[in-house]
Amino acid sequence: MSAPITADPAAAEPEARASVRELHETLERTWSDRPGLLGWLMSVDHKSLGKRYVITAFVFFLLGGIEAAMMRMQLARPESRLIGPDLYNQLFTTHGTTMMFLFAVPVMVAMGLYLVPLMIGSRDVAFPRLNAYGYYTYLIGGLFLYTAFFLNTGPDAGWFAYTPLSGPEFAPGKRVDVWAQTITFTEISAIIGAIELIVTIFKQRAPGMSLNRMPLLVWSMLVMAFMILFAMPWVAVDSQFLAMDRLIGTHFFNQAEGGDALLWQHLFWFFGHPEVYIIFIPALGYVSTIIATFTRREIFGYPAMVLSLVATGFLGFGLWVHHMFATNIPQLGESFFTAASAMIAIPTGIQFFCWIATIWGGRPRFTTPFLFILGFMVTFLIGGLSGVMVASVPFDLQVHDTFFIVAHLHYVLIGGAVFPLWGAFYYWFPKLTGRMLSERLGRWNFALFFIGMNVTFFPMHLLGLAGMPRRVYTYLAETGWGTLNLVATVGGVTIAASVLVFLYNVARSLANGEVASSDPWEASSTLEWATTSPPPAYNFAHLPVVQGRYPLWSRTVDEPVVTGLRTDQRQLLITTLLDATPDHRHRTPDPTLWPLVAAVATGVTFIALIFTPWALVVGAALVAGPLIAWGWPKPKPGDPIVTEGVR
Amino acid sequence: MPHPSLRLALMLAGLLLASACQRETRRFRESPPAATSETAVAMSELQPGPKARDLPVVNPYEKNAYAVAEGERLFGAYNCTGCHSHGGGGIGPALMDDEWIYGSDPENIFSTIVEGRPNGMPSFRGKIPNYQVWQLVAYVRSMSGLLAKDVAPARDDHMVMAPEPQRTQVKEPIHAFTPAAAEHP
Amino acid sequence: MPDWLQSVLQPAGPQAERVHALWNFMLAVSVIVYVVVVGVLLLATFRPRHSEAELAEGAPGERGVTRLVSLATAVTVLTLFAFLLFDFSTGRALTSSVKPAVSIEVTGHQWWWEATYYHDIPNKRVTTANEIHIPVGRPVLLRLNSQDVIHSFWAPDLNGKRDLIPGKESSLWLEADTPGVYRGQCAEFCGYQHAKMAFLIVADRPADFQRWYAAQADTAKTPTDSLTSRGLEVFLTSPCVMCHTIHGTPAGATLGPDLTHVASRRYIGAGALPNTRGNLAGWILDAQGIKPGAHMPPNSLSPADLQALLAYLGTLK
Amino acid sequence: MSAVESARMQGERGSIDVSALPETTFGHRAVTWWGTLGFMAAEGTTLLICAVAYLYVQRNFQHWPPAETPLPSLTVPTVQAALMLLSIPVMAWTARAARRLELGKIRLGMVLSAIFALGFCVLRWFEFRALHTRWDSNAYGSVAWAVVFAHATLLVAQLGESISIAALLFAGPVEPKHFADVDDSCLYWYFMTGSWVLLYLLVFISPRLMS
Repeated sequence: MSAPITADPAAAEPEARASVRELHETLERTWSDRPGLLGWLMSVDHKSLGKRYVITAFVFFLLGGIEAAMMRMQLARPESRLIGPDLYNQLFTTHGTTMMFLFAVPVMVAMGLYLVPLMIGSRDVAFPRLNAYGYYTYLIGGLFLYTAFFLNTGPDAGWFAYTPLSGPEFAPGKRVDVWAQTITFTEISAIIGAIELIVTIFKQRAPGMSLNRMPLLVWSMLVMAFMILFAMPWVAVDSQFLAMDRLIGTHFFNQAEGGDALLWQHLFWFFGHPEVYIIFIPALGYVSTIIATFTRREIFGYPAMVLSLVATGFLGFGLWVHHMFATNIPQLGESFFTAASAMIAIPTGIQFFCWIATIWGGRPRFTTPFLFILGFMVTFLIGGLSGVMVASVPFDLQVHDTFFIVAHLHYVLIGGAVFPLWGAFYYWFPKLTGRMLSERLGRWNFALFFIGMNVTFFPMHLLGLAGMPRRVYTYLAETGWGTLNLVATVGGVTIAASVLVFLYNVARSLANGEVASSDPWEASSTLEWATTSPPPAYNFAHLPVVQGRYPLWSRTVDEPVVTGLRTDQRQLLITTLLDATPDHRHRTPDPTLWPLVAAVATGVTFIALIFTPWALVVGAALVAGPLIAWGWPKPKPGDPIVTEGVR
Repeated sequence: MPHPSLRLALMLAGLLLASACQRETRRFRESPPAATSETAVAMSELQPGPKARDLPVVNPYEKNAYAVAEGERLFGAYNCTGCHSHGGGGIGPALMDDEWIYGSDPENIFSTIVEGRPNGMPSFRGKIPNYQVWQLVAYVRSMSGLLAKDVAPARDDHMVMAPEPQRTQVKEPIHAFTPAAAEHP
Repeated sequence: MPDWLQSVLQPAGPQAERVHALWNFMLAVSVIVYVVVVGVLLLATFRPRHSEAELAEGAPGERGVTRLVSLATAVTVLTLFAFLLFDFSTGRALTSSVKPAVSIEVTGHQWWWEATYYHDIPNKRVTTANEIHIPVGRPVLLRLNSQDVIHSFWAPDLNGKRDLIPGKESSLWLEADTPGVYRGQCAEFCGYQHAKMAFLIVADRPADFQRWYAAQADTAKTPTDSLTSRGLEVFLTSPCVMCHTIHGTPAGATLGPDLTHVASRRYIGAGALPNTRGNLAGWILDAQGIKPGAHMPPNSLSPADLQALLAYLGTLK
Repeated sequence: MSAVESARMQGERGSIDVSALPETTFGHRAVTWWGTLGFMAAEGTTLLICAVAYLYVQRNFQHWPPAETPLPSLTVPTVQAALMLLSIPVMAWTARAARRLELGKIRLGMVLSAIFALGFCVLRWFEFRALHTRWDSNAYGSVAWAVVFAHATLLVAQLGESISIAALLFAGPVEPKHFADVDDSCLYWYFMTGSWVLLYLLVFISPRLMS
């Protein structure tokens, strides 16, 4: 399409060129991290943090995958003695916890934290230091879970940790406490990420990017952020109740003293169901972005798409009881939640139809990202349909807590989130690294993953109908479940192979992959493709001005840009909420070590809380110090200082 | 020769591993702890050869949360609560205080359970497998705060009868005084 | 499709049959929806468009597409509505309020099932474990409780599942059309042996059921020969007596399954092993090797004692 | 887009010059204000959940509070609530001063807020005693403590913030943005006090209406 907005030194006249180069150097000096390890630890740049976030999440994805593989090995044969019940329970609990709390949500938030500022034409997120704190908290939480796991203290009550099985009487030791605190870590980081995204999207969009011109991905990130903000606290409080029951003898879930085991389930699923949409909605954003690029068409029905996202966000909060149909709840309640669960299929359906219409009208290019999107539509649809089935109470009472549900949820989460995510990896990898991934290996990756996924999980539908419950470490030969389980295990091996292909592809590309231009896909429509790959520390030399929903498509030759931001200090342009007109300039903080220190202090506190309640008192003091240091101003010469009697 | 800080890290890791594993292992297939003859305490002062104190018996379960929890379950299951209530005592003496008629050492409690004691405490010889007796011993000692807090059980899912062992104050165990000493104070 | 040990797809009772019909309906509709949507998707993706002309001519105008998308949405809504109607009618049909022919109290334990048949005459009351007999063709009401953690009672051939939540009694209707043995197992994760917490529902003809009930209500027969009486002594002097009941003997503990008529049952260890002499011996000596984590301790019995015990237990028909 | 147009007028050709725009703003214009709002949303949800748990557990009791537990006493909590309502105008005054960039006044204001917050924390200690039950005596005790404790964390956080901002205003180099911080701190203050009034009605008044 047209040249990148970043003023290109080669372009202008000599003196202009000199001034441009000078501009780049000043901005570089102002925005880049300090050199060395310390500089790396001090970084508050949304790109370097975002990259670490994505990589960390992906590593946890691999760990969760290894646990899954071990479970598949155990279940491949009836009466297998490979893994005993004790380890198996730890495996499936850690697998679920990892995939939901350490991979799925964080990776979506991470992609948002990396992409959103670029897509809306800003230079960083709203609170860079908080962003660093959020990342380190998440990292410590994940390391904590796995350290515990390798110390044979892996949680073993299921990722849903139903009381009383997870309570003090039936779960001795510290395993469940480890789970509860891991949740707390990840909740904190997720909520921080959500606030970052909301404020960044509300206040930092490039001039002209009014709400009705926001890219669909940014919309989906916004909806996800709001869902996190209002859903995550539920499980955070719930897990703290559990921790208190176990540590200081409270009775939240002790029936004998007036507590209630169902209170746990209500609080957990009031988070747990929105969780699914928190994972799914950003994926919808990737799909829209990738389809637009590779069909060279604007996504059909922008208003319908946005409204569907928002509707999904709201409906997501109205379904939690359909996880509890087996627990004697009143008929009326059941009917309501059945209807709600069925209704949520409508907005998703609308988006499907809009995508199909878009593809119809365009000329698709079958790149790896696009293949993964097709894979998404073909597999996710199965999960969606089985989802409508289990919304029915009588049918759910048959398949609830069976392998049918295992199949359903993996079709929804892998089909609905991992396929688009993988497409997104291939699509934005050049932007993150400046190098292309191999298309040939990409096709292998896709083919193996697509086949493996379906071979693994489709038989599980039948296993569930054939009476195989979830979370069993083995089964009798005469149940007749052996063959299908073996097939599923073979599929699991195929998935593993595809993951290896991906890892090899990444390594190969980083070593000597083809160098990516600023817009390697030619015809990308969003602003991140208007700057170099990888983007400079300051994202854009001149902040762009937006004149349409697909800014790079509607760009004119004398595209206006933003000037007048200070280049010698980190300054962001803040615009108005609705139509993004320039409002003021915001000084954003420099790199610092304090968020990391504060995160470590937080970590120490939470871990100590497993052993003694007094850790709360000590920890509060411990965390306060770094927080104050973090906020304490260190003005540079020339910064305005207020003195007595200022007006 | 690894870097000192590395060595320190390794040592710490090892320490953690040891403690955590002792606390968290679930050993389902139990062989009774070694060196624990059913009568760990001699009934007579006399012994052949020179007089020697018999070695204190180590109860491996006292560092294992699962085993102590099992002890708690069995304490209810075998109806110890019938006489001792939930440690508060009733027909039988209280177990959550620091008064020990027959001593607070593991082997004393073991033989109390296996052999029984005069005035009411029945003998469970042959009725309770040795390893379960040792689990009971660990739990009984936890009730008077003689076990580490991170191993001792927390509250159970019943009405509150007594503060859970996890939060009982640790008291100096009073050691066994022999029947002989008891007769001539 | 193989003949499963337990399956939603081979209903043997009115409740399961209704759900099976619902499933068939939903499956059919879903397959149609899937084929249509994916078909259109593939067509949209691979339709020939070599020239701009073809590209343009194949693509309906803005308004045309809008109309199509709205139409598709409307169809979606209608389909969902059909789902809901069928679902609600099924749900209503399942909530019957007839008087139960038999009412059984089922208690979940880690990791076995206790079933108690109440009777107006106290000593006609029957307690058994892991094998529930019901009269065929009669509505049976199960009253479900749990002693420890949450379990879930599920016999797929007969009806959906219902959670057993400690302190909250729930209930479940069952009815079997044909005599036979229907397997079920715990469906809510409940700890180490969740996998081996199965039960059998045996649907007898009313006459057979009465006969079975009478036999179960009886106390254990007193040992006749020296071997079996020795077996009883072994039982009473070993850890067995601490957990198990045998009516008609001093053994009256209720931690483990009631063994008064253990020999009449098809399985031991909650569906873990067929009830043969050899399996029973293995179970008594080393239950942990078969169900790690279960509450049955290993027992070190002398061969003679073991044989005597097995002989005695064998008489408890 | 009018603002863009006008901005373009003053700027060089084909660009928007923003150098004239202010660097410090208040209220919904400032990002920090939105950040504060975000945390208020998350913490507000947390308080809501504790309240939900309180009401949910209630259904398991015939008597509320349970038979042998006395009603929570009213004196301290009422004083607390009154004091909080009293503090609101003070903080409103501080916020106005902050928006007028009056350093002297906001110094006074933040000192007052620190004193208030300290008082709240002390009173909170006695409020726990006023519940006349322990967190581990039964579910009623647990939820009652949970609600009061959850809100106590807000008090402690605010205390820390008030003290450090006050310290900054006296000791540290004061930058214009700190006026906005004071303004946000006041916003948080309204949330903190307002939410307590509701929780006070729930924990200390509603049991009376029930029994």
